[in-house]
Amino acid sequence: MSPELINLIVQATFESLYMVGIAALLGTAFGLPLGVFLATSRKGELFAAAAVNRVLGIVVNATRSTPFIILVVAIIPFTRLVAGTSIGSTAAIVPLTIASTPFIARLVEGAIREVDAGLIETASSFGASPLQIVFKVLIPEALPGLLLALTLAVVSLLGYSAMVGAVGGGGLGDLGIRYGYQRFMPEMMLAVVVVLIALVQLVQSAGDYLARRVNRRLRHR
Amino acid sequence: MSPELINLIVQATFESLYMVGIAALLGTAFGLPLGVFLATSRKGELFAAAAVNRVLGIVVNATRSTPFIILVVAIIPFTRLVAGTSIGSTAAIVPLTIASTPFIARLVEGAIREVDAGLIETASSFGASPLQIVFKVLIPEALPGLLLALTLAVVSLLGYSAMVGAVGGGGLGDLGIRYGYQRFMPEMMLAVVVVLIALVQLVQSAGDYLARRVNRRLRHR
Amino acid sequence: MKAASMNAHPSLVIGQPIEIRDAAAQPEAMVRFETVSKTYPAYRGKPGVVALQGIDFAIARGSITGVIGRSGAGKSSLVRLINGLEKPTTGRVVVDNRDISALTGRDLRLAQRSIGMIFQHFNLLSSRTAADNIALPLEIAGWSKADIKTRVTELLALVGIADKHDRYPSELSGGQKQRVGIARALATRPDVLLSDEATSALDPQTTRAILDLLANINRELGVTIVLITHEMSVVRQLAKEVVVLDAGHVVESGHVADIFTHPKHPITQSFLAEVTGDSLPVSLASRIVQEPGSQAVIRVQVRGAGAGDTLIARLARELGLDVSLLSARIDEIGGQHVGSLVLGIPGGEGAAARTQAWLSHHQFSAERLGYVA
Amino acid sequence: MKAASMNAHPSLVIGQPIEIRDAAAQPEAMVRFETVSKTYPAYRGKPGVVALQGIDFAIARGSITGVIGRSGAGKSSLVRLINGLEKPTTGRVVVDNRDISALTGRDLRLAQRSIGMIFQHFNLLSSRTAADNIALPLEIAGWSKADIKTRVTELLALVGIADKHDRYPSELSGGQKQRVGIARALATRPDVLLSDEATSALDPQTTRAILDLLANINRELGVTIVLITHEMSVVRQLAKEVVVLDAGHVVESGHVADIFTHPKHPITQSFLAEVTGDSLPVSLASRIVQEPGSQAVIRVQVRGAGAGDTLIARLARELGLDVSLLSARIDEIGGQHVGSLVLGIPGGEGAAARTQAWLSHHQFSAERLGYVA
Amino acid sequence: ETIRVGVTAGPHAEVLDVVKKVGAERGLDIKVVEFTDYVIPNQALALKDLEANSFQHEPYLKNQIAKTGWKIVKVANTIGSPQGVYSQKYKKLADLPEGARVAIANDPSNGARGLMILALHGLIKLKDPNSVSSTIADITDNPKKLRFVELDAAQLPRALQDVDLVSINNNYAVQAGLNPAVDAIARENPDGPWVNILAVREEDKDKPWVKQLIEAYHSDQVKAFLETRFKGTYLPTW
Ligand SMILES: Nc1ncnc2c1ncn2[C@@H]1O[C@H](COP(=O)(O)OP(=O)(O)OP(=O)(O)O)[C@@H](O)[C@H]1O
Ligand SMILES: Nc1ncnc2c1ncn2[C@@H]1O[C@H](COP(=O)(O)OP(=O)(O)OP(=O)(O)O)[C@@H](O)[C@H]1O
Ligand SMILES: [Mg+2]
Ligand SMILES: [Mg+2]
Repeated sequence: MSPELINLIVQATFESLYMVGIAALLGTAFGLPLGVFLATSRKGELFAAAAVNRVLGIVVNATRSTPFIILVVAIIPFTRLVAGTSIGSTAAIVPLTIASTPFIARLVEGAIREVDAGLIETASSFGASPLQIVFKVLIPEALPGLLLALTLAVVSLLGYSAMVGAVGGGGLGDLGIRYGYQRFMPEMMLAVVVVLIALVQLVQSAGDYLARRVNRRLRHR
Repeated sequence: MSPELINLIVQATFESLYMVGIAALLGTAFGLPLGVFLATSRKGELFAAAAVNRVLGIVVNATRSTPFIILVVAIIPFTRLVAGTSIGSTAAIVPLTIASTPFIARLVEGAIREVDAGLIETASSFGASPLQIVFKVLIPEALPGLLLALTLAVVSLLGYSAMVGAVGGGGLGDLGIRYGYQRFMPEMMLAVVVVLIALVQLVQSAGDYLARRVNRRLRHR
Repeated sequence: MKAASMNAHPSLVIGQPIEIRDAAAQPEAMVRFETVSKTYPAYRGKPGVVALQGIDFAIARGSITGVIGRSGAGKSSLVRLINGLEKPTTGRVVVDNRDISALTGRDLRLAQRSIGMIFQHFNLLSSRTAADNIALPLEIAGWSKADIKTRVTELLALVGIADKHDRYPSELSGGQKQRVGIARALATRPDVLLSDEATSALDPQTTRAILDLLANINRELGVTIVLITHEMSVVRQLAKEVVVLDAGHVVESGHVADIFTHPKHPITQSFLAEVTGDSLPVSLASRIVQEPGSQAVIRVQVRGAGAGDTLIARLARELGLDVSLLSARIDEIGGQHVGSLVLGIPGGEGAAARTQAWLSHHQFSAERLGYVA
Repeated sequence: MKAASMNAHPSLVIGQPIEIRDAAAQPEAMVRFETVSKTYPAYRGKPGVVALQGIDFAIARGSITGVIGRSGAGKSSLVRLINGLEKPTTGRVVVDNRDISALTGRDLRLAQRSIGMIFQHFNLLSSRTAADNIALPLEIAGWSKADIKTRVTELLALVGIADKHDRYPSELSGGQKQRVGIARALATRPDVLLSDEATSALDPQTTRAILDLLANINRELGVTIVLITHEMSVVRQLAKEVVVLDAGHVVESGHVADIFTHPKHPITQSFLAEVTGDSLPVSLASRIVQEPGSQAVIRVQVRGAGAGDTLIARLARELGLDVSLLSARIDEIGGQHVGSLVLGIPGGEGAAARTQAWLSHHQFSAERLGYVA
Repeated sequence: ETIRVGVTAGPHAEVLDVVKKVGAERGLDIKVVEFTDYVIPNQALALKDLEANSFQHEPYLKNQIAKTGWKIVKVANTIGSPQGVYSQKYKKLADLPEGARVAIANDPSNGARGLMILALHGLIKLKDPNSVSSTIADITDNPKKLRFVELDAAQLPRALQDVDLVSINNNYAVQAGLNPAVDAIARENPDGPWVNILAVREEDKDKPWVKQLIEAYHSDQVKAFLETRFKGTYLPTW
């Protein structure tokens, strides 16, 4: 493979890492509280606010159901507002974040719902406030599940990021599609896929390792 | 909106339901056992087969990290073998299934890992075979989590299905992209998104309801 | 709230406005159940379960109250009402003059912070070490890191698992987990301590140490203690009051001594049987026959102060019999002697008849069980 | 495996090839520990925990063996080795002549099917009703639907929760959950029953019913029972053999009567204290003073058959004293009298001294505790 | 016998819908298969999942054939339309400042087409100004130091606000409400190589239905449709 192509791959890798990294951070920053809220705000639950829960649920579903490329277009004005432009890697972070937030929120919701209700009860019997319960019980107890969920989300984001080529976002997926697929350069396609696999493998292994490391439930299964 | 356009939407809705429905069924049929195996085959676990676990993990990661459109193209020979053709809704089910299987597998893995190890121990102390443990303990105990995971997967599949326009798959997402995005018809885009939101809302509510219904852990949280 | 105990409660100083009430106006009761009932609702064709009904009694400030009753009687439901974990279906539960069943939000939380609970199923956080589990209520109450550290170290030692400081619950034995739960409930020095079978997983020695600990904090800090237990020895050693639950109703309640010397309800009597030895040791029971043998077996109930003290000595001296003691269980409960003696009377039918006459003359409740060879 | 018990074990008929061995060649032991040790490995700077060390003893076929020891002594680890839930770090555990620690796969599973276990933490499936939880081992053993239904109904009634048939664990009280766990362990009529504190959450009456049940299946089906318990009354009522664990070592083992009449290890003695009343009732203890009072208080140990039967009568008659019985706990354990009497001796210092002389002359172990007013 | 014709969304699809009607009147059964991708229609044709396709211009087809060896041939011209470049900020190319940002399509042929317009008007020099597969890497001289971004073809009209100059395919320009004849600040030569074509498998090129299909396409009805629908943006090239 020519040095230029290798250069392209290196650059695309950095673009991917940049977009996915920041989108994952932001998606987690928004998705984690959203997911926790979704998991704890039904009737009779910790933050009981059934109406808000329903509305947020619909918003999350709406965001999740909009095809990514349509989402990209629909939020262009917002992207301009935030990123100053609607094209390029930085701009691509906006739709990536918006797409990953509800996804992460649903994953987080699932993980939080697995926490033993008896523990929530215990903490509230000590007079813990809902926020204390979230930070001292729900998140720590769900941590292994949360880490696996985030791993899943980051890997999915890498997939999503292949679509931001539409707005000039660049990145590995876009490179693979443009060169490997559209220009019929199988070696490029292969190279991109190999790098992607390596990245995903890295993310997954790190996620698995951390999830196991923080799992105190039983060590000798 | 003209009757033809409404007709288009109705037809696309059926295509979406067809593709996503079958892909979800097949994805679950393959992803569930795969996920269970991933969750139970590390060293010292139920099906302890660390090497197979690692290989399958890499295959799953590889599939997950390949951009969808590249995946579609890469498996065309296989698609033709299975579906007799590489284009159209039926053919689109093949890549959709292949993309959703590893995704569902990872979600299932997460849900299964949440099952209390003490229960696995209990069943094995009764001399339960690994398969009995899977069917009598792991799946029933993880059922609420599994249902939420499947809900998440179906919703994601609806998102993926928007990309099968590449192979003439049709469906709502494709309609939205073709008319709304490529033909610049915002009212079509809106109509499609509304139908999609309704569908997702339905899937999500059904999933939530079932997950709650099968959750016996505590009813008065 | 007693002013005396206030200083010992940093949690309260931090978390709760100090209310100083007129001592005269201060009512006796720390916990008052007012016509409380609790029904777990019916669903999908399964009928509702009435766990408690017509509950109406008070628990005095600074008392130690034992709650006994058969499995499923409603004991856990009862104490869970006290700290607001369950809301009563009808009636009110008043704790420290506040209707806890009506409190919500911050008010409820502040009220709960002065109530510690030891859970039947431990409920330890799997993600926290023994030490950090104990620290949880302290963190919630807003203690400083340094204070928490000191207090946790002290508590771990108090319950005898100082070496398990850094171990997660999955690395602890059943009794060790239970002790973490106990230490956690004591951590904030609550005004009320609810204990749902706190010593069920502990060996007798550790149980005694824990009971001494509880007696201590009751004596020294005036903590009101409500303890559910199946072990009558726990009630005997610790409780001053006892509440007997059966099928959701309070069937008897009052001073331990009164209840134990004059048990009225069959449930209470059956509980007492364990303490008083009304049930014969198996090996003795299996030796008792109905055909005449070398000794007649007579069981004598002993209830009340001094009553049975000199029974054997007087039988021996007044009837000239070498009475043998086949089985005995006499305890002092609240200053009263409670128990039963199983006597072996040699000398054939005549001696046995004379003994029974003597006993009934002296108003002992006695019963002829048969003979041993 | 005894041919007699075979018919009663449909699980074995279905799941396991019947081995008929020469009766003469059949060894006594159902479970044999051979120089077993169990260490939970060190990790991340935390040292390993030696839970068991140098364990070497056998449990006879058809026996009921009590395992006692303080919290953390290694009891749960010990029984979990028997059904292969833990693998020994060193040594072998031989169950029914098969080295269970070496079995894997199908062989292990078949061996496990004839071992029932009642877990300390119940371990019920939250997704199954009480009935379905009990059905689990039957399904695993391949019973037919109809047989399962009959057996489950029978078991639910046996443990007294027939009305909880369709309830999920989250709707059961602590004791009800425990009874589901007991019924589940009995379901397949195992050859060996391991019980990790099976009655800790049960009231005395229910406990007695469960213990009767266990005694029954031991007597009628020859089931070998190993039970961990903290309640000495359970050991007393049920066990024929006892193993005393301390800090991972077997410090004493043998017939209950032998161990209880001649406890050698301090741990055993401290356990016995509870049974024999060596520890005084609190209210009595608080009344004992060292300044002379109306009665001298002397505690007499009673150990062995018949030894202390007539003690009080003889003291009364031979020394002419109205000896009063302040506290007593005498039980028959394995046909031996074990216990202690706390006597009040009126008549001042002289009478007390004479009593002590008489007691030591008759080889009673006695101790002067003080006086009561 | 049904003739499956692959098209891409937009004018090609719309025209084929008309062709289908015409064909139906003449006894030719046409099924229109719409794609959102530019690679699959050729691949599907080569793999016999289609009988014909109508979405590409000849340079694109040649490029694909060169890479893949597919046995596909052009059998007729279809529609053509000189493509333009647009700007919201500048009235003519000469006004473009140094370092201006230029958006072109991210697929090879449309990307090259955009570059060729710029080369035609002297903004850049290409290694081979006639190559229909030029990429950014083939720019040999870029005096204004233009900065390029490559976007999805359909995304280009939406980027008008974000960059200084955008090269937009006519189909997307029209649908985004632009009129290439009026709004473009520079256009291709009308006789360029970019005429769209109808393609079939080589083995089929002499089959009778091919002739029928071409005739249906080249019918008056289609011509009329083009005039009313596209008003001169798309012209019949037959
Ligand atoms: N997984 C583990 N990792 C580390 N240490 C452990 C683990 N499991 C048990 N231990 C330790 O091993 C020792 C023995 O534990 P075990 O559960 O056998 O005690 P036990 O006799 O059953 O006590 P209890 O009566 O309290 O249930 C304890 O000190 C315990 O802390
Ligand atoms: N969530 C629930 N839904 C339905 N019934 C319940 C629920 N919780 C408890 N019960 C029932 O209410 C009754 C009282 O339960 P509770 O837990 O108070 O009993 P308990 O006296 O604590 O018994 P134990 O000594 O066995 O723990 C029981 O019959 C139980 O089955
Ligand atoms: Mg209870
Ligand atoms: Mg234990």
